[in-house]
Amino acid sequence: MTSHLLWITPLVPFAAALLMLLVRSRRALAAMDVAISLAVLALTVAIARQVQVHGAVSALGVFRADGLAVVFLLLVGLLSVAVSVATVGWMRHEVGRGQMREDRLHWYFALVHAFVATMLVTVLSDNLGILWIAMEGTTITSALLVGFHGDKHGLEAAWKYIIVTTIGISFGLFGTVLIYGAAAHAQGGVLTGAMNWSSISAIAHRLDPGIIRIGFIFVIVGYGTKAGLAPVHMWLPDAHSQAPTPVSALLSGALIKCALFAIIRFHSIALQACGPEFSSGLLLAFGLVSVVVATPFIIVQHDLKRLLGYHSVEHVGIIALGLGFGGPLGTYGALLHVVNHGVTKALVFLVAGDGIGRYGTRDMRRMKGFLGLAPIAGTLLLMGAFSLAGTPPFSIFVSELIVVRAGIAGGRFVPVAIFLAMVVIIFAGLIHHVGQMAFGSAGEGAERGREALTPLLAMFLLAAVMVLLGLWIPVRLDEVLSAATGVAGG
Amino acid sequence: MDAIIAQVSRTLAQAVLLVAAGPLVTGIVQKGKARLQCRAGASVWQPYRDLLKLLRKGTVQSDTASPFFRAVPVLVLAATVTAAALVPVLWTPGGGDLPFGDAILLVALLALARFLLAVGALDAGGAFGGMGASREMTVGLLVEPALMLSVFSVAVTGGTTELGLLAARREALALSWTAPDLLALFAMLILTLAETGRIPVDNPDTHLELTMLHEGMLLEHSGPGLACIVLATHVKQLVILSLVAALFLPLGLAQGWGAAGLGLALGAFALKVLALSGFLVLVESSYAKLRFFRVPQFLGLGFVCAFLALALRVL
Amino acid sequence: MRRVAVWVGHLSIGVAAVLVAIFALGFLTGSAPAAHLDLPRLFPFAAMSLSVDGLSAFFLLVISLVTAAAAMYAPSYLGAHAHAPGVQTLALAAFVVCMALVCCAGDLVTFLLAWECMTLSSWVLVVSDTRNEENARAGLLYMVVAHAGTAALLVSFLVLAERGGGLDFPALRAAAAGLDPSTRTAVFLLALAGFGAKAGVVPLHVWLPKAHPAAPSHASALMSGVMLKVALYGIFRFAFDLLAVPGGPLPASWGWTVLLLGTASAVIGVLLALQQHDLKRLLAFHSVENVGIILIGAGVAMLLGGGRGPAALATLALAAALLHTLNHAAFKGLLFLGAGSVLARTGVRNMEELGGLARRMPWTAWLFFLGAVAISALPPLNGFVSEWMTFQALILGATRLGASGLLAGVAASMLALTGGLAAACFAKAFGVTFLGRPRTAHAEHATESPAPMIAGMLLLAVACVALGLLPGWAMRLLDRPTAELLGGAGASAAVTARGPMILAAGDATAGVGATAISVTAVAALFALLAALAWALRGWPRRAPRRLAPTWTCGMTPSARFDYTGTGFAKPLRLIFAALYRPRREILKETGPSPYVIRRLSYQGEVVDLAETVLYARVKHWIASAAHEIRSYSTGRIHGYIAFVLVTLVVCLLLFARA
Amino acid sequence: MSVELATRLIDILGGLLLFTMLLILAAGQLFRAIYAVAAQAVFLGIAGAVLAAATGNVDLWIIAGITIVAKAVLLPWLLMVVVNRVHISREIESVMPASLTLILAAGIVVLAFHLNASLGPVRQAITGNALPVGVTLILIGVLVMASRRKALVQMVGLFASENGIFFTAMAVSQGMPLIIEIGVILDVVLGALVMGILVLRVRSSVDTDIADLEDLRG
Repeated sequence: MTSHLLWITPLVPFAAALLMLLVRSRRALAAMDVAISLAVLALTVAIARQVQVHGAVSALGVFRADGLAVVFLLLVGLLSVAVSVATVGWMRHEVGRGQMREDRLHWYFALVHAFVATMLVTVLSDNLGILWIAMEGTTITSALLVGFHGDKHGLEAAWKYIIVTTIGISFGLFGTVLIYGAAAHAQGGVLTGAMNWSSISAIAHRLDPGIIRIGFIFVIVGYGTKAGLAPVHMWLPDAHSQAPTPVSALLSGALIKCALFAIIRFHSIALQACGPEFSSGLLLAFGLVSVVVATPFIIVQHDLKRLLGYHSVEHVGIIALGLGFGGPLGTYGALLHVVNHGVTKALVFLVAGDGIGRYGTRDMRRMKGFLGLAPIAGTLLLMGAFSLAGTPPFSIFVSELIVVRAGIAGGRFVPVAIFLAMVVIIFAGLIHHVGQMAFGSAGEGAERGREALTPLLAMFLLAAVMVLLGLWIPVRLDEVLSAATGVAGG
Repeated sequence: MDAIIAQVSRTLAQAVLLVAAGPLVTGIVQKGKARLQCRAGASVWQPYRDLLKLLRKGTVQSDTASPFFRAVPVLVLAATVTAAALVPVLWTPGGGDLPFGDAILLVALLALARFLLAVGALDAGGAFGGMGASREMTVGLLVEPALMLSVFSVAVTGGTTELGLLAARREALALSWTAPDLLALFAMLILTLAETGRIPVDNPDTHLELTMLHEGMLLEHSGPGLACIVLATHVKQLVILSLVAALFLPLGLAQGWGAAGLGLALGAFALKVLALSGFLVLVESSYAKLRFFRVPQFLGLGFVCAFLALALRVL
Repeated sequence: MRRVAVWVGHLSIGVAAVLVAIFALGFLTGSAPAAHLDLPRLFPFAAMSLSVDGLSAFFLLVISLVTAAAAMYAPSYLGAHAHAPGVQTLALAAFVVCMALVCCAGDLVTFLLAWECMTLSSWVLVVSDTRNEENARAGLLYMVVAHAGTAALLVSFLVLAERGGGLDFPALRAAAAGLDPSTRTAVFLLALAGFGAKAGVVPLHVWLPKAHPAAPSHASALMSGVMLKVALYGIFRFAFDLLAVPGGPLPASWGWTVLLLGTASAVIGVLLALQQHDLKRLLAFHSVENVGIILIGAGVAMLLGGGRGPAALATLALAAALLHTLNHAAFKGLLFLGAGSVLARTGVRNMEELGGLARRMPWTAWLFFLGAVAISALPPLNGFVSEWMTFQALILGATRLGASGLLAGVAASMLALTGGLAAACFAKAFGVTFLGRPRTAHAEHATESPAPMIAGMLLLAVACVALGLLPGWAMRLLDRPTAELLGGAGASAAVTARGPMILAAGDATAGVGATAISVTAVAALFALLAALAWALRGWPRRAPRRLAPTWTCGMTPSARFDYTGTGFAKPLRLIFAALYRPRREILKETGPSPYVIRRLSYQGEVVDLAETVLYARVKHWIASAAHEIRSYSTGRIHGYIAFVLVTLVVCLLLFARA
Repeated sequence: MSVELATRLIDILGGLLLFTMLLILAAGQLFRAIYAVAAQAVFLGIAGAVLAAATGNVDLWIIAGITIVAKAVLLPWLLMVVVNRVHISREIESVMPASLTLILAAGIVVLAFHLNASLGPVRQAITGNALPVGVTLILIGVLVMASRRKALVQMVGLFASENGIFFTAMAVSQGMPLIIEIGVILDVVLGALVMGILVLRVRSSVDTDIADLEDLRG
């Protein structure tokens, strides 16, 4: 069933990006930014409804949206709307403080929309080559965004980001080549659409396990670097802490998930090709290492954004653990965690950005009395922190519960024990840092300005989704997730 | 219904008996001590005269005291006399429909009396009241576990902590003493010294502020209030002696209500109390008062004996 | 406007509590079957439901009793002492609702959600004074220990859920039936750790004395009086219901673990409480002690239950534990509200700065005194009744347990020691705070609390006196829980066989040996004799009463002469020095000659061993390990690239071969 | 062009590629490294031509042409522009002792060929030794990036490892679809452009080599 929405959706933000290069006034740019994001969200919802009605839809032989893609599409759409709404108020504040130069605003908005466009192509692409090209596109656009402030730390972060992720992605490309070779060999050299994931996964059980194993290792190390799996995660805290706040929210919320999307695609192939133990075992190993490695850095961290960066590493680890535990339960929990973490991390980054704007410093030890300074943002920060740490009324607890249940169902008690121990230690570290920030009385240096409306609006939107998913998984979302589990579970 | 009335009247009668006999026992002990120290000593009825004198005198009360101070003497006397009603003296109190005479309830009532006394002492607001209260409570809480252990070691044989049933059951054994009984008795005797505030633990005769435990708490009371508390002290001493007698020498408890039976029981009770007060006199005359922070070791000895008694009984 | 909102909020909480109490009473005394209510399917993987049986109804009663009192008490307390009263009212409402939900949760997901929301809402109450950083640290420790407990619970629940297939309690029950002994013990120990962390059992109690005093007093009353009980509900639910061995006794090791933990908690809790000067910290430590006493009762019930000992004794032990739960909720709530009213009127929690309040706050003083007598397990009141039943269970049980009966005997003597220590502690607390001369201006100008606060305290005081004088009727409330958990006849059959006025432990007919007391009769006798003594004192004629200064060796008496709390507890500090490890420093400023002391300052400190040995060391170890690992991450990009390369090569070597 | 001849030619070209890789590893001067990468790109183009002749797939001709234009001419020119603008010392300092990098390179070659041996019949899908050579080029390229201090040398290492990928990609049965190859090359060029901009901006603002910045840590 072909649907032209598939190639229109990424085209809209890309065209908008080019258009924005010509516009100069901040107000117009902000308006366009919000309008385009709303359009993207509408398109993604339309695609989601189409997929639900007709099953997988494809277009131009290169794009394809199935159950799995829909989950990531909705996440990217939702986050781009939230971020663009928040950018309106944030940008006015930043320009006022001189952090952002008026003349380079159009570059900023253009790059953000190009970044969103490349993410959409990544998620929508059926052809694994196109997926790689779009992934490389996201790296380039986001590298420029990370280094947008132009200060020493920003450029250093951008350099590390682009070098390490480009190496990672080139490993991913080599893995794709190997898997493509195996697919071509299995079809006796016939070239009909061998690059498409749908055709490869159709013949996956006939592929030669030896080369798929090497290919998958290249893919998981490659795209794992992009996703921030430990021990190849080190660029992530640098990049996420130096990028402007809305970009950090998009990086942590959406980009990491697209890399995981690619890993899930190859995971479903490897599952059929070399049996469930191999790829699940690798994912489990990487997931556990990520959670363990992130813990010490979270406990003794002083920089707020680096703390959130390391927290992203931990949550990517949890998603990998979910996939590693496998079975319909584990995969369902991992996918739910993708959505939950995307929403929560974006919220906490926006609130952190607001806090850093007020205190003018990133060092948590000097950011005291945030609740007294900005009561609404302070409460949201506490809610976000508790959600990240996995306390029940919020969404992340539900997905962690499912992942742990899958772990115990799979009889893997040691990983579960290690995972829970690390989660408790991270809980202590995170709540300690955030508690220090929220309570006490604010120093005189802090800016007591009124809390801007639009960032609050975006934060309320994200907080609402976070609390809603914590207490109730709507039937429609459940269907989407189950469909995705079917596709990913293999 | 009339059985209950009869039982209550009997209990009240026993309480009156103990209240009357209380000061007499103290008089006998003082007389015994005086005789051992080769001096004549006051007459045996002296405590009664002191009480009457106090009752007639006026009250001098501290200006900072609150209503508690006035309520404490009354409540202390009431608690102690209620405890007196529970101890099997001439007959087993728990016989009728209403069960009286449980050991734990008895110990708890004495603890209530001690608690009220301590609170009263703190109310007057001087240093001595506080010091007396603090030391009395400390000694009290060290005595209680050992007391409980020795009562349990006896209770384990009878399968109940009701003194009446215990006494009846042990009477059937008729003086067949085993090692646990001896150890438990020895522990109880040590604890009796502490509970009644006798020499090794506390000196009842002194008024030197720094050394007195029990007396320290009475410092601020005067007139009828002081009379109530002194009477309560006498009754408490008799209650404890009769508790020891009931647990370890249960002979001569009257079965029926015939005059002969009661007379015999009264005689047996008098003998038992005399023997125990003789023990008190001997200890008071031959030992010196321990330094306060050596008292825990002394009571520790009692605790270990009670523990051994229970261990031998159970194992 | 905000005051009206606060009043309405608390009024609605109070009304709801009364309704729940009526429902619980009706349910406990009636014979309606276990009520079951299916909640809408919030989560696709779990059917959420609520089910109320005897045990949950009893705990609902406990919750509603203290909540009603706290709801009456709170508005006027918040008025004088509030930080964001609106938020506190909401948090209090959420806290109470979550506690009720935990007790009637019918399945795993509802239980865990309600459990953590209870923790979160009580955390909001603890840190409600946002400017005070001490509260934030207390709140943090509280959350971390609670979260670790929940993690343990999660694993134990899910291990059961896996075997049973479903997530609701009947499925868990079925799964537990088929469990092999070692897994069953592992699951029980995990659940015990999880619930113990929340109930404040000794090694995991460190958060309790820090968190409870930080909350506003009515919230502390709820947290100490009720939240600990909800954790104990969990232990009862797991030990007697979910993991019950069908038709056989529970493993002996469980009973002994719970008994020893209970004894340790009781003794260490009260010993540490003795050395506290902060009124609310003292009460919080006492919660640890009373949880210990309840666990002793539960331990004996687990040992004697299921046919290993006589059924009547097991029922007695369980009835003792449950009754003490209700009693503790009543008098601990009363004491915390009393301490709160002192804090509200004087703004000071430290005993050493109070004194002489009895004359200025008569109502609070008398009610606090009543609570003190109750908690010290002294006869006329309810503390004594449940402790007496626990004693009987221990002693009569000891005869049944053969050689290990000695351990039960020692536990009984430790219980007696705890009773004594509690009496000493509250003599100090009541005496130093309310009696003697006011030591500071705060105490000097204190006035009586407003009527609603007194009303709240009065409700709990009446509950204490009623439970103390008429325990027979309370036994009827315990019928259903004890019958459901241990099978056999309910509590009233075992304990009030000889009529409601008499408490009989064990039954003479079955040759088990029996002790009986009639607390009501003894109380009546006590009242009669008190009247007689009062008459005796006033009999000859109205003796003239003269006021004179207290005797202080002739010097003019001042507040400095009064005995301080530290002084009162000094003998015990020396006797139990091994546990306290007391540390003190005395600075002397001497005048011209060394014998003329111009200024003397004393600074003493008692250490909570569990905190220093266990927590400080673990925290230090984790922090140093973290610093160690963090030092490895140099900022150099070559390190980053090298890691990518090494990871790839290692994976290829390890995983590539077939 | 018969298949055996093509396979032998590919093996020879594979050997030459490995040789150029060792040149980069041993290069002391920046210019030598850049010329080595250019040479590597030329050999890659020739391999593309050989495969195009062997399989008769027209797309491979186009790909070979684009590879030579983009990789052999455009990228080295870009690097030279950056080097002249940046006027830093042309020396290549190393983070690890030189002997260690050579031992590691040898280890990588052994690993690659061992992996290739463990593969089953699927080896025929990739003509000749393209697979092990590709793996070797990638890993040594990354090794160069990890061991050399300067940013520019890291860019050279990156292009070398991407050449390895291309060599294997072209050798896969009929080669990758055209648009994919063009897209990949376009991305590589764009990436190089952005890296060049970053290096120049740091050089102008802070005047230290971007690879030496190490403030973001812990």
